[in-house]
Amino acid sequence: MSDTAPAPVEEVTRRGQARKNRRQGGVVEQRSTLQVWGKSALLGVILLWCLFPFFWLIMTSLKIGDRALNSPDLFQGPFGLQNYEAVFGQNFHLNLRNSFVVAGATTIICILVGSLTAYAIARLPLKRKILLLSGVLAVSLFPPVALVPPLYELWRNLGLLNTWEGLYIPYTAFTLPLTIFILMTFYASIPKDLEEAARVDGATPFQAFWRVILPLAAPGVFAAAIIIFVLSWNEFLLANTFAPRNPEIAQTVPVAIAAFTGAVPFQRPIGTITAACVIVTIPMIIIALIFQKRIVAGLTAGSVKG
Amino acid sequence: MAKIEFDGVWKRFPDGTEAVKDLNLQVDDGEFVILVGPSGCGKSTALRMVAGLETISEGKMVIGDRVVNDLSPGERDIAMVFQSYALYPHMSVGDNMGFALKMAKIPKNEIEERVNKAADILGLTEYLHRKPKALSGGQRQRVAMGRAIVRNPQAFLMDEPLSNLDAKLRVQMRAEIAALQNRLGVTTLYVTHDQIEAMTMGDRVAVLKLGELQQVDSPQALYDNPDNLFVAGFIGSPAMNLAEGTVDDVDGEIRVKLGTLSSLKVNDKALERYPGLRSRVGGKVAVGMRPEHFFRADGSTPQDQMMPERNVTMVELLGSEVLVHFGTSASPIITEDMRQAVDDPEAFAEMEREAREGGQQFVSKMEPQDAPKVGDRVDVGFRADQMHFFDIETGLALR
Amino acid sequence: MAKIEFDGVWKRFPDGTEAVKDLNLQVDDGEFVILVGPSGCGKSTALRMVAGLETISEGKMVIGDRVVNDLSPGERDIAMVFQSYALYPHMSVGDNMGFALKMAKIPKNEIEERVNKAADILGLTEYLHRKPKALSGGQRQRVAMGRAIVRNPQAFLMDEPLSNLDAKLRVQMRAEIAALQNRLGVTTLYVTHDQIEAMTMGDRVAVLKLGELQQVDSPQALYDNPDNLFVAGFIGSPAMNLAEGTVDDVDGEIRVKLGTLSSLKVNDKALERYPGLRSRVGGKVAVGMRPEHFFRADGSTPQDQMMPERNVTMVELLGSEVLVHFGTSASPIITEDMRQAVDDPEAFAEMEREAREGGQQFVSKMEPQDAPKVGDRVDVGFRADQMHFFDIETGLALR
Amino acid sequence: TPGGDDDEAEGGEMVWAIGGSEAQVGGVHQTIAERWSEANPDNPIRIEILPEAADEQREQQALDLQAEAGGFDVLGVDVIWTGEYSENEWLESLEDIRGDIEAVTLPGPFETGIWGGELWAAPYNSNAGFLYYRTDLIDTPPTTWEELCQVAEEAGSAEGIAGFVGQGAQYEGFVVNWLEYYWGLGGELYNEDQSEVLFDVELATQATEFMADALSDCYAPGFNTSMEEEARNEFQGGNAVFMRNWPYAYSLIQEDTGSPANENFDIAPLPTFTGQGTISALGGFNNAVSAFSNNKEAAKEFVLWAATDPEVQATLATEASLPPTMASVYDDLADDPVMSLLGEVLSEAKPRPPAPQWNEISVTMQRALYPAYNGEGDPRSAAEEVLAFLEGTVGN
Amino acid sequence: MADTQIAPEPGTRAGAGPGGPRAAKRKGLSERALARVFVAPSVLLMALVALFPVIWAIVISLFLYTRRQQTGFGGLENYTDALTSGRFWDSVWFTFVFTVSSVTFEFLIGLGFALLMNQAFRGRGVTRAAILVPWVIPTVIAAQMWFFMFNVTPGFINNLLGLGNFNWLGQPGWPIFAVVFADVWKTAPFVALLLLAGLQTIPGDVYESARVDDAGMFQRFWFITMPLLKPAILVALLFRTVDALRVYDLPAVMTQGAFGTESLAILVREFVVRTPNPGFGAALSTLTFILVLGVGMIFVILLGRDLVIGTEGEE
Ligand SMILES: Nc1ncnc2c1ncn2[C@@H]1O[C@H](COP(=O)(O)OP(=O)(O)OP(=O)(O)O)[C@@H](O)[C@H]1O
Ligand SMILES: Nc1ncnc2c1ncn2[C@@H]1O[C@H](COP(=O)(O)OP(=O)(O)OP(=O)(O)O)[C@@H](O)[C@H]1O
Ligand SMILES: [Mg+2]
Ligand SMILES: [Mg+2]
Repeated sequence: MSDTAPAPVEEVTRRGQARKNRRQGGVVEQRSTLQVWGKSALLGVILLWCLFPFFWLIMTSLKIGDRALNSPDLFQGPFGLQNYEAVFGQNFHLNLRNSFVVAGATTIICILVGSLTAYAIARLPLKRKILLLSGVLAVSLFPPVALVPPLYELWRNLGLLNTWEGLYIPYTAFTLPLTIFILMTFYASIPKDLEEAARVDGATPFQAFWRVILPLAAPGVFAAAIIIFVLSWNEFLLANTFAPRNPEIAQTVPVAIAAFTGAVPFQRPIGTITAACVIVTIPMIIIALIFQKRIVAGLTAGSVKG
Repeated sequence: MAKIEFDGVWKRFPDGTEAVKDLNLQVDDGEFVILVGPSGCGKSTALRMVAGLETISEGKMVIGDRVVNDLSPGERDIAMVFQSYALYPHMSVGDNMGFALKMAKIPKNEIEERVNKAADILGLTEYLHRKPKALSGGQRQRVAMGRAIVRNPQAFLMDEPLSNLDAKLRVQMRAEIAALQNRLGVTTLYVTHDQIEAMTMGDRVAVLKLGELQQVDSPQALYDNPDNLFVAGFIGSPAMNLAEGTVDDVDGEIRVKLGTLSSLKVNDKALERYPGLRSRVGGKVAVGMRPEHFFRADGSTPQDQMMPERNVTMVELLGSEVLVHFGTSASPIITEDMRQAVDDPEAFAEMEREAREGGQQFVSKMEPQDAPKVGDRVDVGFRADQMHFFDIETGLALR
Repeated sequence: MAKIEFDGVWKRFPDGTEAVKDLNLQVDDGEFVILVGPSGCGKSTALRMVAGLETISEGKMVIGDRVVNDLSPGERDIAMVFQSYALYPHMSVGDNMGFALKMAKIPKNEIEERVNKAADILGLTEYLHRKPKALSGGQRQRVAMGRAIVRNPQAFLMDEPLSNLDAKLRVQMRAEIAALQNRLGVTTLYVTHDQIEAMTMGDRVAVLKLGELQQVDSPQALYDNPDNLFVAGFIGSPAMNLAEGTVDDVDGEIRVKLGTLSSLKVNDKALERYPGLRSRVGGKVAVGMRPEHFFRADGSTPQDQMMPERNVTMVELLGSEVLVHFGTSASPIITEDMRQAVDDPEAFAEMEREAREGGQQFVSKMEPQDAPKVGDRVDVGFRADQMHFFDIETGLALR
Repeated sequence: TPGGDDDEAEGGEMVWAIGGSEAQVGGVHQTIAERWSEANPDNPIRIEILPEAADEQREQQALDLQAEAGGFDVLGVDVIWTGEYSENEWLESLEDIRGDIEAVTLPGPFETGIWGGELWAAPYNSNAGFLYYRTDLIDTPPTTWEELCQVAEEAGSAEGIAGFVGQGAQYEGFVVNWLEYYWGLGGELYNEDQSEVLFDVELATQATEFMADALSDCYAPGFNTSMEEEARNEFQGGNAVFMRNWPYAYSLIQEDTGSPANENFDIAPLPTFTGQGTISALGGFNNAVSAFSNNKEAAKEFVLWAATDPEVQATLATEASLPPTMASVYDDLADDPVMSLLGEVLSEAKPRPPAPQWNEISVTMQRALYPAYNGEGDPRSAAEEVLAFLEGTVGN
Repeated sequence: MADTQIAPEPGTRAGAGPGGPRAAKRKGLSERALARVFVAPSVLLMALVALFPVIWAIVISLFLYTRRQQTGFGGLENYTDALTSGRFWDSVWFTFVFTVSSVTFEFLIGLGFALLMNQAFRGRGVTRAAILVPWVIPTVIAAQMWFFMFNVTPGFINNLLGLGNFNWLGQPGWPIFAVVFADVWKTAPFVALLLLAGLQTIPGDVYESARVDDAGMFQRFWFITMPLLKPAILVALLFRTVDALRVYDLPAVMTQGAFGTESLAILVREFVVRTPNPGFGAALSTLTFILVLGVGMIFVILLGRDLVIGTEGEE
């Protein structure tokens, strides 16, 4: 197992210091070369585990020709970019747009609305919190496939079919429980004194939350944001029901991918699917890369004594 | 500006701990009251109740002429220095100090001005842009101070605000706080463990014990006329020496006998302050003697004002003065009350042992030039007018 | 048990702050050394370097006879009381205290025994099952203490371990720590801001300023013979009065003149301690006078040992003694050194103003019965043998 | 004829809900829709592309129909959905155009549009299974399953490859494959009008046992997890001697010049157990008119046109290799090996009963027979289970 | 500041009774009211979306259907049917086995990942993103991918491990392994992300304490990290468990429910979509819901004990 002392990256990037000052506060730790190698090897194995299938996706997406695509040999050609061309030949950029809007809106609304609720549950006086939490949790637990028919009916009457709203509203509702739980644990971990200080300083409960608690919960907020974004980006069932067609309107990426067809009936469009998958995975990796920067330790260091 | 009034205030924590019990205390408008008491006696809790950070289990809390039991902290308009500092870790020192002003929508340049001024006072100017985590403990405490003093609130609540500062800075800060409080006339409740702060800064000092208020009075009055054994033992450092004494009437002159050896005269001045002593003749009382009222006796000291040939067991050089510990055969006081005040079973056990053996150590403060050596046998004088007397059971002063 | 040695140790924080500069200090095996210095001078940093919690930027750290620069904290076998306590929030008080023992695979019943004993000493017995967050500030600090004293390590490092305790408890704890250290003979480095702790607890006291070691010596030696202006001003509370004085030779008798009025005799005893003063005749020196060496002059006081008709500007009653502030025309000392020691531009500015105006306030400690009233004009005497002299530029004692 | 409530809505664009690759832009369904729209500018038709998977198509149609939303006018319905849709009253009866259709349509495909004696869906395209075999490894295709299995094993082991691949995973395709054995043994599910169960436990047990045996003999490894594409990949990769698959594989293998099977394969009718004739399950899609359409008349005209216009039907075959349902078209396609074989096979192909319960039946068969052939259950009791279920369906 | 004796609170002074203290009027929202305001949007949103359908589903679960045709009120008949059907219990068993095994491994691996991602080393950002990759791939595609990996055709894993034609998905026992494996691969990063975030909340000075107390790496992990990470662990386990209890895509795509890999969600979908029987489907959904909620409640109560209780109003 590894050590969990907080370790900001900035320090690591100062290369000269890096060797001695491995971690914040510069705790002394001996590192034999053996350990370094061991860790590197472990890292290698983990990356292989995580990335090999993705590598498979990329290789497959570059293959052309029916048999290459179905070959167990990753390096069996011929290779080309035709699959990608085909993907974008199908208005895929519009699907990307829809997914971005829907996942983005879900993330923003979820964080905004969920933060408040989580804060109220973690810190404000409310009665029957456990019951409330259970209720919140319950929302996301009903098998969604059973909710689809009545929701479809409801959405049709509300005119929400084939709209962005029709997607991000339910996404928000179904992701809120997760958001609330994650953020709640975060808020609870922030020393209560801080918020009390803010209240004494004349901040309203909202200001205390907004200016003091939320910034300190950044790691949680950004982790939650990554999760929400990915979940709503990849959601299929509701998207496929409420906006199954028409990239121009609201069809999202996973639905579009599921609608890919081979050249002839029965044929599985592996090439285009993998290409599309690579295309849609990359924005999420970028988002994860950006957001993870905010997942850092020690935000509350130095704030309270005792 | 506003008065603060505790009106029969109780605090019970969910686990049943009663941290504050039926507290009745009025801090007048503009007054500076110091709250002292042993660790864990409920000082912080009381302060936090004023601030609105703890619910009030029972009783009424009044600020100005409003009952504030249900007001949120922000609405009470008080500034507080937290015992734990509670700095905003994501804000620079400057932002920490300016936060309350920002909340109050004070213009930016005024905020800056006030923060700079406070930083000047606190010696934090060069750290204004640092985050709290890159500060030393004392610097953090000063930031916590700064957050309060930039404001101009109805009341200041300060919870051991200088405990982590060095002596020099502390002297300076004491002066600054006093000056500030004077200038603004802000009602102030101040918790401290520092005897000097307690004695010099406040208009009045309130002594708490196990959540119960013992005495509120001006510092000197508290020092000179403690209401009970607890206050007597708590105020003053080193603490008052307390021992069991037998009251005798020798030819109309009241005397107390401590242990087997000494019999000290109680002069009229002392009797004036403790008239109750007369009715105790023949009985036992608790006798209190402050270390600084001992002196190295010489030929001119009357026999009935000294304890002859005391064995010096320890000498502590404090630079400007010397603490001389010497043995006596006086029995220590053991009341339930004391026991609680001591709050330490082992020390208590030792005291009991000493009591059985009939003897305890006294501490005296002497001039360095008078300092004996350990092992010396010296005659120790005591100023007869400075004795204190308490009921041995109730602990109350024999007034 | 083991000695601790700082050998040219530097600490530079990533932002460039030099918290400890070229520290050379040896704490002998079993010795008790107190570290004092103004807030932010690097005391905690030094301690944390011993513990292995901060890397050493330069120099060598030796514990026992091992260079420990690269050893992890655990391998150094030290017990530490953190300034910020750093309690384990999820463990009960008892578990907090027993954790190190558990790590050392001490049998359960022994852990329990040792924890109970420590809890007894610290008055925490009834809180053993509470979590830290339900404790008062002082109780938390005691837990932090307890975590260290249950152990039997190579060295104790204590960072202001008693700062949040009340006077009474502090006295008790001081005694306990001293006894423990004595009994175990554990090398101890102890940071404090409390002058009494500094003066009574340690074998030696080390004074740090802005990361630089100023003087290491026994407490009394430090008090009596400060090496420089900084140490002189820092040790002692209230601080030594420092003023610019002109050295005169009047008929072979050395005198110093402070400001316009007084001219005080320097007697032989003082001259013995500051032989360098002779060579300064006609020049200016820094004169240091401790508050407790003033007294209320009466008819018998020689003219050359007093400052006549001083205006009393403030009287602080401390119970056992009285601080009397009075005006003088003596110019304060302003060296770059002082400026840094003051660490507060405003105070500095005021001092400069005073210097221009040629006058400053002196603080004296008097017996309560001698206390004048504010506004009185009194003759203030000074014990001629107790004067201190320093070079006005370098701040060094004129030895 | 349907009610007059749609009179005022007469005219306007129609929506054709159909899925699969041919519904995509450039697919043959689009071509046909364009052709109709050109000829009928008053009632043009537009395709709403449904997903690839049949279950998804059905689900999306069901949502619209259940809500009586009328979003779709013409529905592309799988041959096995007819009964279910009609029972749900989602479809407009096509009885008034039945004659025109029946006259020109192959009987098998025509039957798939019938439920309860009424025509609900107009045949559009059909499908049937072939036996693909490696011409370089065997000379003539076997005519019985036993023979096939034997040859497959011999040729396969000689070559170091697997014998036979087909659709053996637990899904609808497996039911089709199983039925082809069962029918090949002479079994039946129902009588003509589906009022009586004719399921023969004995034959069913035989069919299952055959599969169970074959699994260890001539079936390729992974047969029991393979669907159409897995089968094709194995065959196309040269790893199998025989393959049961739909016609779509033909052109794909033919185009794959790197494949060992390329140039070295041919197609034949599926064998039976008797060696007589051939039996294949029917696939394909019909077009139905939604009961909630605003434009039923035009929609009916469209489905009629799509089923009976020789040009349309021919286009299906020529442009997309989709087997037409119109008998006459096959005469013109005799030189296309696939189409000519289809013409032959389709006339003997059997539809799965388009009963409303078909999905349940299929699931029951999968759950009973799949474990049985995998050695996880007893074939006879599995067959009895199926029988019991089938009998339950005729009661109501 | 005004020189009045009385608190110069604008707006409240007018009502000040002469002399005696009086209860002050609140201004703005009380904390209690604010708490409600904070909770309201979420609750409304979730109610809008979920309440009607859930109630609808529960109501129709009381009706009998023949396929899509309602045939009358059946009370709890659908439930008794479900509870007496072996198929239901088979899928409960599979779901249970799947959940326990996948969540266990996900937790262990996720925790390992989290600890790794929490280390400081060059390229940490990229590593973090890389570790998340499996999780961002859409489940259906991941399922398809793992089907390709495990299935005999094309047989990547067999190829890689030289296992010939080992039939991972076509013989008893192994399909569960394959499905669990794929799920662990896919969702361990999710656990890792949650735990990583949780690790950031642990104050650094506790580790310093522990180091001084000579707690080794493993001991610090066990005695400090784990207990302080408990809330994050509970949240991660909670959502992983309830998700695993509703697993659909992986078994559906990889095995179609063959070889005892029919999960509850597959069963539900069967009766909602494939062989529609809305009443029975809804009853199955409700049962699933109750089961999942029951398991979820255990976590909620554990969590609540840690986090919520004590902050609750004291009345
Ligand atoms: N992480 C850091 N980065 C930069 N500067 C720091 C950091 N930590 C401490 N310092 C600075 O180093 C100096 C020494 O700090 P240290 O904590 O050792 O002071 P100290 O002597 O313990 O003071 P105090 O009595 O106030 O606790 C201070 O000026 C402080 O501001
Ligand atoms: N949350 C809590 N739950 C239960 N008891 C508590 C809680 N907080 C404090 N206490 C107890 O209440 C008593 C009073 O605590 P308080 O913090 O007011 O003490 P204090 O006078 O400020 O002490 P100190 O000088 O040590 O800071 C203590 O005995 C403490 O253990
Ligand atoms: Mg306190
Ligand atoms: Mg410090």
